[in-house]
Amino acid sequence: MGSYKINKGDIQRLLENLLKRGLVEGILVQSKGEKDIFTTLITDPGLINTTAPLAPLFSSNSAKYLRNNGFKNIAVFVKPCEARAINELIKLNQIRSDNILVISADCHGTIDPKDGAISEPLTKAKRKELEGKGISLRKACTVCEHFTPPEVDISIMTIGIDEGYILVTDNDEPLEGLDLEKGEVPKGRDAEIEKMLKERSENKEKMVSEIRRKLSSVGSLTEVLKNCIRCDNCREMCPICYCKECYFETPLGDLKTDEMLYQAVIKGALRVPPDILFYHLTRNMHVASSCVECGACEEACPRDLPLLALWKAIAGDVQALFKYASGMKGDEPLPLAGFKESELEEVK
Amino acid sequence: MTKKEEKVIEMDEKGDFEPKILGFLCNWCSYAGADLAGVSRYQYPPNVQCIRVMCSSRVDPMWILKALTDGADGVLIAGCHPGDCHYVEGNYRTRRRIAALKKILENYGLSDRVFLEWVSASEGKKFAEVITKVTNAIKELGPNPYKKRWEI
Amino acid sequence: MSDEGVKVGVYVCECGINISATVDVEKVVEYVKSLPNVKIARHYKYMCSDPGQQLIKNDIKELNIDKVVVASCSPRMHENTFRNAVEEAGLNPYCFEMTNIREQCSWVHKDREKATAKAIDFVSAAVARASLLEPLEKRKINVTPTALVIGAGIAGIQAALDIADSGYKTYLVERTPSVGGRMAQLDKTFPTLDCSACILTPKMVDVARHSNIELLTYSEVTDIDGYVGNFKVKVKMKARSIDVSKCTGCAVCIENCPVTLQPQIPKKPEKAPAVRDKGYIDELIAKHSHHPAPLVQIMLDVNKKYRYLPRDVLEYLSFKLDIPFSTIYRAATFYKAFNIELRGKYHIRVCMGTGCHVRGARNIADMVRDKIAGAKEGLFSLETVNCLGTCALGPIMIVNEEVHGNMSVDKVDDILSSLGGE
Amino acid sequence: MKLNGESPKIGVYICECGINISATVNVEKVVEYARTLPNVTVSRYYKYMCSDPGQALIKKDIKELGVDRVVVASCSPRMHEPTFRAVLEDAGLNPYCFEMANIREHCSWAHAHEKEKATEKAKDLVRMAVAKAKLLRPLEKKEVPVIRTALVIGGGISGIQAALEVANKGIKTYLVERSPSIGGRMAQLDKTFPTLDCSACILTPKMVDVARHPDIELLTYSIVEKVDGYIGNFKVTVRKKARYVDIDKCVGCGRCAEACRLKGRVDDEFNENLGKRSAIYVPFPQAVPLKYTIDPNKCIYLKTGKCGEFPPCKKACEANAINHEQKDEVVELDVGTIIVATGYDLFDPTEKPEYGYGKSNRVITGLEFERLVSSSGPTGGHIEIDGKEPKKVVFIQCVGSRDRKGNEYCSRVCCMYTAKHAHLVREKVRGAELTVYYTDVRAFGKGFEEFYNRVKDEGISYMRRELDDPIEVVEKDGKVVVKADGHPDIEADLVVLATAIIQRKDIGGLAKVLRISQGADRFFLEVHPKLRPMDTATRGIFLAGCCQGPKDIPDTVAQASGAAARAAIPILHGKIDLDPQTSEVIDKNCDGCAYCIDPCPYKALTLIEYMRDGAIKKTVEANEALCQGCGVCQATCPKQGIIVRGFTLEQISAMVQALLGVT
Amino acid sequence: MSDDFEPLIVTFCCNWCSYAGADLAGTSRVQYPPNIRIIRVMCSGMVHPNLVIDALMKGADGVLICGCHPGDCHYLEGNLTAEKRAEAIRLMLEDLGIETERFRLEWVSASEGQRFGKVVKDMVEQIKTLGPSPYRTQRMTQ
Repeated sequence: MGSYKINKGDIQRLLENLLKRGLVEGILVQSKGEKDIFTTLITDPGLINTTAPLAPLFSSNSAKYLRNNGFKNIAVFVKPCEARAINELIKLNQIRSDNILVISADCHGTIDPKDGAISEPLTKAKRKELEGKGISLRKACTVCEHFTPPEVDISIMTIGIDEGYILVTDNDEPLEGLDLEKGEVPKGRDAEIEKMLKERSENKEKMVSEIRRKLSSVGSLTEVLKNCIRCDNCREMCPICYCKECYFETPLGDLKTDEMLYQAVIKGALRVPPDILFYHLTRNMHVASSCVECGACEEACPRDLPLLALWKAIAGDVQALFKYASGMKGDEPLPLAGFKESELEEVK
Repeated sequence: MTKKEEKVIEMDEKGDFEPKILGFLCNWCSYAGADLAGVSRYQYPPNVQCIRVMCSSRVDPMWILKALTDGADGVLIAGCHPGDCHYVEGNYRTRRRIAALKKILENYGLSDRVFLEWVSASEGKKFAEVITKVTNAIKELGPNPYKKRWEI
Repeated sequence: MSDEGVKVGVYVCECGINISATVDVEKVVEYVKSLPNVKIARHYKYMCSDPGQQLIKNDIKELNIDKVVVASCSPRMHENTFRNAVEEAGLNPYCFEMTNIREQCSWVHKDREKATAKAIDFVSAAVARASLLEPLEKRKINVTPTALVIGAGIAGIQAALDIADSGYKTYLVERTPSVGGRMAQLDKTFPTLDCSACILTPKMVDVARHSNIELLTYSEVTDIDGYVGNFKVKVKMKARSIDVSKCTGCAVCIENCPVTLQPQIPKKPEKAPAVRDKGYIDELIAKHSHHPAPLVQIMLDVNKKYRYLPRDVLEYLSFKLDIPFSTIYRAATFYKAFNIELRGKYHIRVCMGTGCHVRGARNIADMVRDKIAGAKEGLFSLETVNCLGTCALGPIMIVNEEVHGNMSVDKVDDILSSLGGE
Repeated sequence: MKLNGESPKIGVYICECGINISATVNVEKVVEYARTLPNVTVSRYYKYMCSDPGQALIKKDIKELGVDRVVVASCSPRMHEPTFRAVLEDAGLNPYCFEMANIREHCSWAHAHEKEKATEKAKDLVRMAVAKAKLLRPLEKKEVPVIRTALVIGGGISGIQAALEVANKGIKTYLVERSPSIGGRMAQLDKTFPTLDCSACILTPKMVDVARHPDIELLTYSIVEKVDGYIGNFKVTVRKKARYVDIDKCVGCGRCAEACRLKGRVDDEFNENLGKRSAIYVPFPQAVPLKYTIDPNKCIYLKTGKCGEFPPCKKACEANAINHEQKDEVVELDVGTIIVATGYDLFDPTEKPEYGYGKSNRVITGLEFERLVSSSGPTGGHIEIDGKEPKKVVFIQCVGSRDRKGNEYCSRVCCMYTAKHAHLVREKVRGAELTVYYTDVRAFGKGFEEFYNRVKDEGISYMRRELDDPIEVVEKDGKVVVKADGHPDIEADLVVLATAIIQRKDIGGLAKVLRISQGADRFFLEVHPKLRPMDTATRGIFLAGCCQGPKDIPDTVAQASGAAARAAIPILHGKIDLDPQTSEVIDKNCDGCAYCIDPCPYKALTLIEYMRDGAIKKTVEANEALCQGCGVCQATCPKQGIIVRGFTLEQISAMVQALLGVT
Repeated sequence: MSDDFEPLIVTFCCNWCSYAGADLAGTSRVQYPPNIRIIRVMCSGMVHPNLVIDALMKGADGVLICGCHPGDCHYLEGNLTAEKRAEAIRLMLEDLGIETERFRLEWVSASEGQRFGKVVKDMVEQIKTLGPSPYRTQRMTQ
């Protein structure tokens, strides 16, 4: 157990060290190409200098690509929402916990990679500068309340640290040979986090109350979902939706046109593609308890459905019901996996 | 009345709304309770169409969502009293699933159409009361808004 | 969507008039004929009777029906009867679906039209399901005819004997070197005062001599896997370092064994345990040293000073006076004069005797508890007692020494508030 | 007594038992002395006769020296008689040509300080043993085949469980139940302690299993009239009482009960006469078999031969299953073993008038309360007396139990079911005041104490009184006042008496038929509470449930499973061997005076007549299977007409003669 | 009576209770006078009255029959039959001029080792007071 004072260079030395000592086969981390920054899988220690681990960019939730991986062992440098997705997938037996070393840093908020290739965390000043250029944070980050790393192998604190960063870990073995300097977590950090949290919560409340109004009546809900073309992108990009064969790909869920007749009889007419509401409700039921609210679904939706707001409301409600914060702790059991003898009297 | 003209019985003669409710009864307790209600000739409204499942925990929430989106006016899940479950803990899991499902449906204004009840094999009278309660509650709520809406 | 090849036979029962009284059976049969996959639909007065079952058997043979639906009473009643009938006709018994249009339809809905509509829904649902039913085979797995009993106390011995007497080989595994268990340690047994050995030894000898019982003593089960009828059990037979076949139990070896195990008596701690106001306590010990039994005197003084007997003081006294702590603790908890928890500034006693009880003493006590919860720490403490000997004035509350008779809930409120509770 | 021609050759073997015998008895002198005794061919001593080398000595002498009688002087025969008999059998000698002399427990250990006297005594004991050994004759164990069926009498929870467990071993089982449906007392219960799960949820699946079990033949509304034979070969006569309904036709639809003229006018025993039923009835809705029965002493047609112009029940029955001319039917069952599970009755509180039972309907028994609170009971589970919910309820414990002058035993279940009743009232009646007059709450079972604490925490006040403190329940303007000595009077709306569990009042008949004995408390007597708690003294008859003593449902089910296991042993074995040391009639001495028949506790002796050379010869016949070898007959017969093999009068008097030095 | 008189008491013990009681006396090392000789019978009800009379007529100084306590009998009521016979035996002994105290019927259960020793001690003392049996012939000397 230890906390160390480090700087940007130390992070790269850590990653390089992991590869050099053969502790891991490869590292999943953001790195800079000619102009742009992409999520990459690096195996050559020589290329570590191109990495930009703290780059505030989010194109998709990289936990999705770690499902059922066959690596001997691998390190990943991920944002808190991705790390939480990994923890959930470990609990859902989709990722093995013994072949993955998770490193995660505080996240001040991310922007879309197409808006710029920034490799430094977006401090307040940086954000002001970007707003000037008309670039704003991704909507998911404006309402994100879990911007500090969950329970991971190595976590890096950037918020509230005056210079450099603080690295905290339970197991010092990966740090061998780096002879990092011990360091204490500064007092000011909590206040700083508190401040950011207050701002984000207010945004979230606004967004949630607005979507609740839209969902509550049939007419407004139709407005929300009517543009959906069942391209199922949101399912593809969601890290938690891991079924090998989704119900909507089975004969019952994926009706051929002539089979739609049987379904159309019920209401006299059938929207094509069918089952729009049923599809979204099913996604809600299966994913709500583990959703990490990373916003990948909304960004993947070609028809701009307000999916982030929807999930903020739905996942927020379900996780609050079971007092469960998805992905925060490794040992906290999944809500629908356990039960208590006497609980939820109000349901019945 | 062949299949083609089969009309969903919507309104009864007096024109007030006759809900169509789907029921899932667990074989060991609530189905036996339903049988006992029958044997003791307790009368209750015919609006609930029951399916026998071996345990209330056998009910997949997706069936409930499919029923609601297809226009069923309500769904009842009936199981054994906690502690009585023939499979020891089935009803405990059902309780959590339905709690999560109802919490989600609250946002869509459909939560009040889903009912979870515990009926034991010797509670014939209670079974009749549960069916009556559910039917009246749905009658007050009115028909399922998605019954005729095909847009989504 | 009718997949060819599936031929469903539907049989609606009238059950005398139990069903036909409120369900229009003909209408149901008529409707069912129009459903996909339905090859034949009939109704009959008593489907569960022999002629009724014969109907099904003939259809299976003549019209080679491969799925059967019976709409009649509860499956909990006749599911097996019809399954056997279907099986006798050569069709797999699991290609059969039953739906209940009696207990859950005709008997509970008097309105004929609605009951019929409901029956139609029941039967259509059953036909839909029947079309998807697949034949299932009951698998039989054979059972190894031996039993394992773990533990050879009286329960294990009796179980092993009864199983072995029934003719089955039985393994009896016992952790200690001998069978007998706890009962062997007993002298007499209630209620007959038989000597425990008179009952146990014959059974122990039987177990040792029984041809069907293999006795594994001084052995432990280390691993069990497999399933009912086919368990694989690993047993570790611990080394006795004695050759069992040679030893006759003459016990000569005991005499010359040097090791004798004495019961361990807990040793006295060398150093005195830490204690508050060590000086004051030593003073007290000295003051009462002349007294033949100084303990109680010292405890009285301690109780007066701290209003209770702190544990560290008692442990210190145990060390200094060389009296076992259990003896001191017994005295501390026995006499009414001592209390082992810190009492409030005002100690409240509420009588729960019968006289006070019937006049609502319980509500008084509850009220006091609420006041204590609200009040400052250490201000009040409550003790419920069995009888304070003043039933006439019940319900009674005594605060330190002051007696308050004919109490009521709001009186409690005034008294305690006046003493500083909000 | 010649064995095979020559005089007997006796081998005497003295054991030193380490030092247990040799420390006091001079073993060499005894061996020397034994050699001088008549017919003794070899006499040895060894440190441990029971050990393998010791046994080898005997086997060698039998093979090489032709020893045909063996006497072992060592410890008590209760310890090693079977061991040494096995040794003889291994060596090819009949195991019953063997006698033991106990010179350890009865000699060396008891006279440790008087060495010469102990040695003298040892010699006497050896001399007596040799005297008896001389007269021993080889005996053969007789084997009797066992019929592969079992009979269970009583269809309550214990009978049902026992029948299911025996049938599940693949053994055909007859279950005979006196009332029209199985289910017994448990069917009358609403909830069961301590888990409060509903009684029907547990019982009905088991009842359905019994009805559908291929190996169980259910005989309801039937009684056992006669039992003959012995273990493995019982011949049981069962009377199937007439239901006046053809059970093959009846489908249990209930239309006849609707149409009956006496509908709602006949007291319903199932509901402890709180509810009403009609003359044609099923005891309760989930009855198994669900077949109707006409109550012969209530049905107008059966009593008067006419019921209106045509009996309405017959008209209403679609399946025309009703047949008023139906007669009782008597069947004969051949069974291997029998399990008695006849259940219990409740103590009649009118025997103690001070409780005021029978004077006011506000004083009821625990079982009546159970019907009141049951959802299938007369009030549909709503607790009410004269239509109103009782606000003040008093429960009185130990009514008829722990009574020095009456039933001194504790009925074990009342404390727990009273706690359950109090909890149910607390749950169903808002603001009820509940008091329990108890002496000692016995919450001894698994989960009982926790349940008792939970009930006390629900504000149910437990008031203690001594067993013999006077208590009185007096009716006063619509209410009942409970006057308990040492406690203030309580004006209650309802008083529930926890009446004792007692043996069935009419059980005497069955006890005689089965020849099983009853204890002082009239419950059936087990052979030994610990050695064989489920066996009766009559071999092949076993006990389960409250007929053996008050117990709760978990204990009853456990005992039923035990009884089923015990009852299956002889059947699974296929044969039982009879101990040859049983009675044998010496035909030439016996003149048929039948003096010995009466004292035989097992009725194993019968008087028979047969023609012998022209004259009627009366003599006694001994049934070897029934006889347990107690020898009372031998000691009664004035003319040595009957003896017990292995303990003949001649052999014992030979021992006495040998002892008193008279050769 | 000379204190060197050593009475000989023929003792019948029932296999299930008193014989086991005698065993227990042995296992618990209860010391009692060596004057009794135990003959094992299946039940106290098996002892024919003639055996008792024979023994006393042939020189036994006393006869002791031990059985199970009433209600304990393995054969239900064997011991009760023995009790009724005891009265008959005492009558016969009176006729034959033999002190009835020379014959005793005692109940000893399987768990009463101590009691068995006491019963034997009492009887030996009592017989010593009565002196040798009038029918005592010169028994075969060992």
